[in-house]
Amino acid sequence: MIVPFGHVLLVAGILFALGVFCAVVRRNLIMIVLGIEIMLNAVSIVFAGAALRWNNLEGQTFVLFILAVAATEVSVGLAIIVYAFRRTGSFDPSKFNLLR
Amino acid sequence: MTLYGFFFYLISAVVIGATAIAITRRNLVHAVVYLIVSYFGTAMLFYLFGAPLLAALEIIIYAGAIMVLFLFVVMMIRVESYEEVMFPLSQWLPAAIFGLIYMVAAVAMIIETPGTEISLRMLTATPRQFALYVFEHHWFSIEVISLLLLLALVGALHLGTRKGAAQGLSAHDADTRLEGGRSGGPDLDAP
Amino acid sequence: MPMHIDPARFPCLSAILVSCAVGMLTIMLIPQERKRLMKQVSVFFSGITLLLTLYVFFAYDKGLGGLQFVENVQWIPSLGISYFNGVDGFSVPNLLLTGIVFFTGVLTMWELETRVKEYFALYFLLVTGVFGLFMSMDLFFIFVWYDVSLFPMYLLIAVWGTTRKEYGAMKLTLYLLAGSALILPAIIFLWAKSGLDTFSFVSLMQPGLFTPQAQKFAFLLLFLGFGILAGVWPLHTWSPVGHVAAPTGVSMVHAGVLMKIGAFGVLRVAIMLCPLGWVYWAQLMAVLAATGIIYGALAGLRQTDLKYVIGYSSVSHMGVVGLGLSTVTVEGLNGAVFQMFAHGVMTALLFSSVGYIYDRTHTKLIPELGGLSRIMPVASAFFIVAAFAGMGVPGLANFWGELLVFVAAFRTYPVLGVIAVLALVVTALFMLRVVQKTFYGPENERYARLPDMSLSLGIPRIILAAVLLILGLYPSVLFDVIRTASVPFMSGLLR
Amino acid sequence: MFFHSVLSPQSSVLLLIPATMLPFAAFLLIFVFTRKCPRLSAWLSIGSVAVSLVCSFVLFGLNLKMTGPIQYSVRLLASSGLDIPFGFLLDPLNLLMIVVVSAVCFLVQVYSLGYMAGDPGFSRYYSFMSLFAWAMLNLTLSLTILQLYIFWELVGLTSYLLIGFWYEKFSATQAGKKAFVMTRAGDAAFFIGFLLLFLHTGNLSITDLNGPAVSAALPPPVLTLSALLIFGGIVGKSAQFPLLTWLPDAMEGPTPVSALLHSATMVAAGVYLFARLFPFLRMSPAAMEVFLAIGTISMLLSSTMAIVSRDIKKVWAYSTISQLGFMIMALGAGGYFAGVFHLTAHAGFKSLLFLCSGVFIHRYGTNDVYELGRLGSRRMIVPTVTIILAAAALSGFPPLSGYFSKEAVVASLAELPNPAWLLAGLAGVFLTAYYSFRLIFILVLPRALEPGPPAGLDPTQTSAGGPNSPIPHAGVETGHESHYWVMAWPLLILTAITVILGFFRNPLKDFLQAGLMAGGAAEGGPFAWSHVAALGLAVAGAVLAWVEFGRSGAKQIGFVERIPPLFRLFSERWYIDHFYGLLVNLVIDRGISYLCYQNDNKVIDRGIDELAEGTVDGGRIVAFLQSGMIQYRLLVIFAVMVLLAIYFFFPVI
Repeated sequence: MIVPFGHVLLVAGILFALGVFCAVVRRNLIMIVLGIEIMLNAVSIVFAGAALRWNNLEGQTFVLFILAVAATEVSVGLAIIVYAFRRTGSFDPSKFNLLR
Repeated sequence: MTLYGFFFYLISAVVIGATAIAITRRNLVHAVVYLIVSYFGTAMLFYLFGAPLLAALEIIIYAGAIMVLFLFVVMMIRVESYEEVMFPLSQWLPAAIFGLIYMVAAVAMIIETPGTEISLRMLTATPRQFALYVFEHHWFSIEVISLLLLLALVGALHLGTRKGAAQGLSAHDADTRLEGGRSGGPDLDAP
Repeated sequence: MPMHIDPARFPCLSAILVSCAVGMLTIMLIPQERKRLMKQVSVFFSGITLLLTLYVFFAYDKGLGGLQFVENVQWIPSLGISYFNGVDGFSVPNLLLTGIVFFTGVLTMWELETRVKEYFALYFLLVTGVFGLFMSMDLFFIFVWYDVSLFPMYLLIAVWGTTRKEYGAMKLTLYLLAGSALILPAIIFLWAKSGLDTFSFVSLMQPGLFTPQAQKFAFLLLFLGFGILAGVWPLHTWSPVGHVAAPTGVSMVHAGVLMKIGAFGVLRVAIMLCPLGWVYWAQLMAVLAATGIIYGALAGLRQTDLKYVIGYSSVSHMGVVGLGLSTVTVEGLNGAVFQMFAHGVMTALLFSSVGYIYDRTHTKLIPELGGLSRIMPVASAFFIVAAFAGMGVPGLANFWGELLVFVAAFRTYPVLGVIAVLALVVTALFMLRVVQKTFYGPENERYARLPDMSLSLGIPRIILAAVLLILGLYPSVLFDVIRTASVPFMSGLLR
Repeated sequence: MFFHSVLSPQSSVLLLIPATMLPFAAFLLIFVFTRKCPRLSAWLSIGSVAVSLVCSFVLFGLNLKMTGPIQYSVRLLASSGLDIPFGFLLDPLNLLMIVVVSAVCFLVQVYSLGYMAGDPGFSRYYSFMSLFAWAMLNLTLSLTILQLYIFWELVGLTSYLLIGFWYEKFSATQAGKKAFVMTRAGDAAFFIGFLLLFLHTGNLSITDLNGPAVSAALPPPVLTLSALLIFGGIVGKSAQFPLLTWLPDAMEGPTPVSALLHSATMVAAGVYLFARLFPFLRMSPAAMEVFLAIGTISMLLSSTMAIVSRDIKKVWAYSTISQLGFMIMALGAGGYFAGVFHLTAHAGFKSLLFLCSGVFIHRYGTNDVYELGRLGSRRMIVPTVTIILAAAALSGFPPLSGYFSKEAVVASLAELPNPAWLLAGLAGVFLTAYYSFRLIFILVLPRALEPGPPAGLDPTQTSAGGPNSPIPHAGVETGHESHYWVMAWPLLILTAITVILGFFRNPLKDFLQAGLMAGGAAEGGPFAWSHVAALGLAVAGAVLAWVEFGRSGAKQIGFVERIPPLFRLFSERWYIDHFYGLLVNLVIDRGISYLCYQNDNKVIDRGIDELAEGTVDGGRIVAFLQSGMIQYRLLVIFAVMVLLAIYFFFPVI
């Protein structure tokens, strides 16, 4: 016996909130990507907990997918960030408003 | 409270704390390192949840690969001089408001939902079981994922090499293109 | 659906449109450098148009009345849109007015030197739209022509204009587009409500086709939409600004004809299709119109730009038209249509004279002028004649329009009638003030060497002044035509 | 009667058309074609007026024994409910009037040949004069009130054009504008008045209105109201209180114009309208009281102004107002014949006074009486003699025409139950004689030294451009001798008329009373004592003028000038002009007009502009949402997600 499922959800929720906060508030492209990573991580925790809760490996499978997607996203995202930084010399997302 | 329970709360506290510290660092290297701590914690949680393979993957991929990638980028670009406004009011205030709403709603949902109070029972999915399950039910998805990773590789390579190959016309070229885009094409007006 | 063009009869109305359009195309084909040829071609085609409108005016059978010169061809049968032209007693005077102002406007711009080709091409396009609107009997085409006549205005003002031209052009265009944005829903509303699947005016005019509620709604939209163009009081500010910004010839068409489109639209579309709505909203119309009359005169008192003065007098005079339309009487309608004609000619003459003065002195500001009567007596005389017409002096055309409108207004709205008559005093004050400050006084050294109007430039002004005088002395020429439409319409309404 | 054998009264229309239409043809011809040949223009104009004059005389002769009014009409305009006929009405009143008008027109135009010679606007002058003659004749002959109104306006227009004839002078154009706007204000009332009548009776024919049926059909309040409103037009046109200040300013026009328009004919058109509608207006006793009061006030006010003015033309202008006041008093008192007869006589002697003054002004180039006297105006025999005769007529000395007409006026006043009107009239007689002879004595018995008040106090010097400002004449110095006789013989003719007209009093009276269909005014037997009193007061006025201005050793300072506040009040025209100045400048110009102007710019236009700018700003706000700031989008995504979660999870909400 470990903990109630609700507590797992709560921990994941707090982590998710922190991730959102990071992604929304920090004026830095890298920190935004980091925030997204944190959110993905929080979701992973929920999936893993859910797998235990319902005794179903589907949850763990999804964590695997999330890992893969996170890796993809980070590699491409960082490449784009580097590219953008070389063009503008800045990480400030408010500078990237050409489409406006 | 069992020992496992104690560990869960301890590790959770460490994860949340490390994350919180990470997102408030001005120095990106520090942030990344704190986040690595957080990921280690997450890996331990996975282990607690009976997913040792996932725990290993978490450490290998997240802490080992992704965060190192971050570190590389941060170090490569060297933005120590970059003065970031850490928490601009226009951004953190709405974020905080919605975050608060979100937390209240989340807690309410957790309490409301039936079954959340059920304690989890210890179970472990060995890597073998897990692998069998995955390749039995999700082999196609795994192939798609691998393709996605390949594409990401190609994409990242493309973005990186094009930059490197065309270093000469980099900044200046981009600036003129930006200028042209802003002023709406003065060349159109010329007789 | 059979074609309704009688082959034995020459299609005069289409010929008017065609001569404008052909004129435009011909001008566009002339090489850029041959400015003189372009002007000659313009005069030729506008002259043909004027002759055709004169023919229509005099060939219109006053004994018969009703819709004449009808041309009806199906265009989009599924929507009930047809190319349907015809004139009645309301539109014949307006056609003639357009012909006169068109022709004189071309002659007035004889000295234009910049972008002649584009100017005249756009000018012809503008007038084509105006003609089309006056003769069309199809709601859809009325809307199309309305917008055809709006679009060239923007370019004409913004390119060839003077004071704050971009601002004026933009303001005018936006205002008028706002008007058209009110008209289009109303037209579609009427089309849908009728259930007849036709835009034809004749079919839609059947009494009892629309419920009173629908008429009230549609009338308000149409009145406001066309009213913007007619310079109805709180929506008038585009007109002085636009007048000031526009080049002379365009000011003439603008104030002389384009504002009439608004009044004509109110009459033709709003009043004739929604007579019950008309009766319902008449008091509102009357109050707005009377306010416009007195307000235009008072606001005009303080203006220092000649064209602004005329612009505000237009607001005041169009208020008279509006007051006439709001009285729901035959006299009111007659007076309003007559006043439309008279004001069109008068204001064209005013702008034409001011244009001449501006071309010579390069200023329109009254304080900088003065003493012009000695230097250019002929040009001054034309302005003064037009100013007298604007004051409603008997013997010139405007008097009759105002008289009938006031008679009708006294019958329906005595208080507003008194206010409107008192506005005549203010109008006299401000017109005379302008005349005094601009033309009287000691000879102005600065302009002493300027030539007086030559005969060729005098011709358009002579035509306009002669029209004012003829109608002033013998108004029946016009009234007899207008009556053929107003009397049956009102008697039909009373039944 | 010779003409009877040739023409029947019914064929009068054959004469009316040339009489009324030729001047208009002359106007158009001159205005359009003969601007460059002044002599031809002058002869065209004079010729057309001469034809009118002959026709008028013939008509007068033909219809001497007319029984009822003759009407001719054609339909000018019909608009279902509104028929506007155009035509002529002939009755004794307007027969008399067209003779007066065409005669004065003709004489003044001949006189102008000399007076206006060499002026650059000579052709223009004659074209306007023709236009005036046309309008005035048609006004007189109008069949309906509407037609009368049309020509009434046209007459006002020509008045404007002629007052501002010398348009280089600011004061002239100002005066023209003032005249037009002030009369226009009266005309607006007139217009409203007859529209009111039209709405109640559906008829504007003058004969019908004067008939008993129509007037009886009107409710009394409407009758009184419309009578008062129509009287508003009379007040404006005849320069009565409170619209009287335009007339003295109108003296900025050429002197013949003043003689023709602003004394003899145009301003008398107001009185003519009164006489024209006399049976109708008399229906409302209340309105008649008002007319009487207005006439009296104007008469007394303008007399007081006349006794302090030193501008010769202005004295006559004030005198014109006061004489018009007399006429309106007479008509208001019910003395139809007295009013009309005084109008006729006044047309003669007042135009004579102006024309005489014109000769002096033309010769010496100044309007100041003292200046004229010192420059030796008395050496010009013809004008000096005629002006004295005319002034005597104005003062009402027998046997001149003014004596008879003024006696008639006083007699009709004496019939009123309230003696105050009679007293006021007698005071007016006294003042008239006083100011007339004051002027005459100053003119013919000059003092070497400049007497009178210091120049700074004199309003004429400031208000009217000053007597010393020369009137722009090209030919003043060179040709005035040859022009002298051209100008002199109209004076002689007018003098002759003034002298003999009085003896035609009774025939005229019979003639006119025949025209007054509704019973005729009851003018009883002569009140001998009032005649005596009037004559005595006139003599007294003249004697007072002699004592103060004429006798040797007199200082030529009037009794009013010894009382500075009174003098100031009179010379500032009782501050009426200040009132109008305040009204126009402060209330209309700076007040209402400014408000409208500001409202247009600051409220309506600003509002529209704000709307436009608001749209642009709105676009900016929308663009702000499209800031390209990914973090805001993230935030929005997050927020929407949260809200959606809440929405789906808590179905109650």
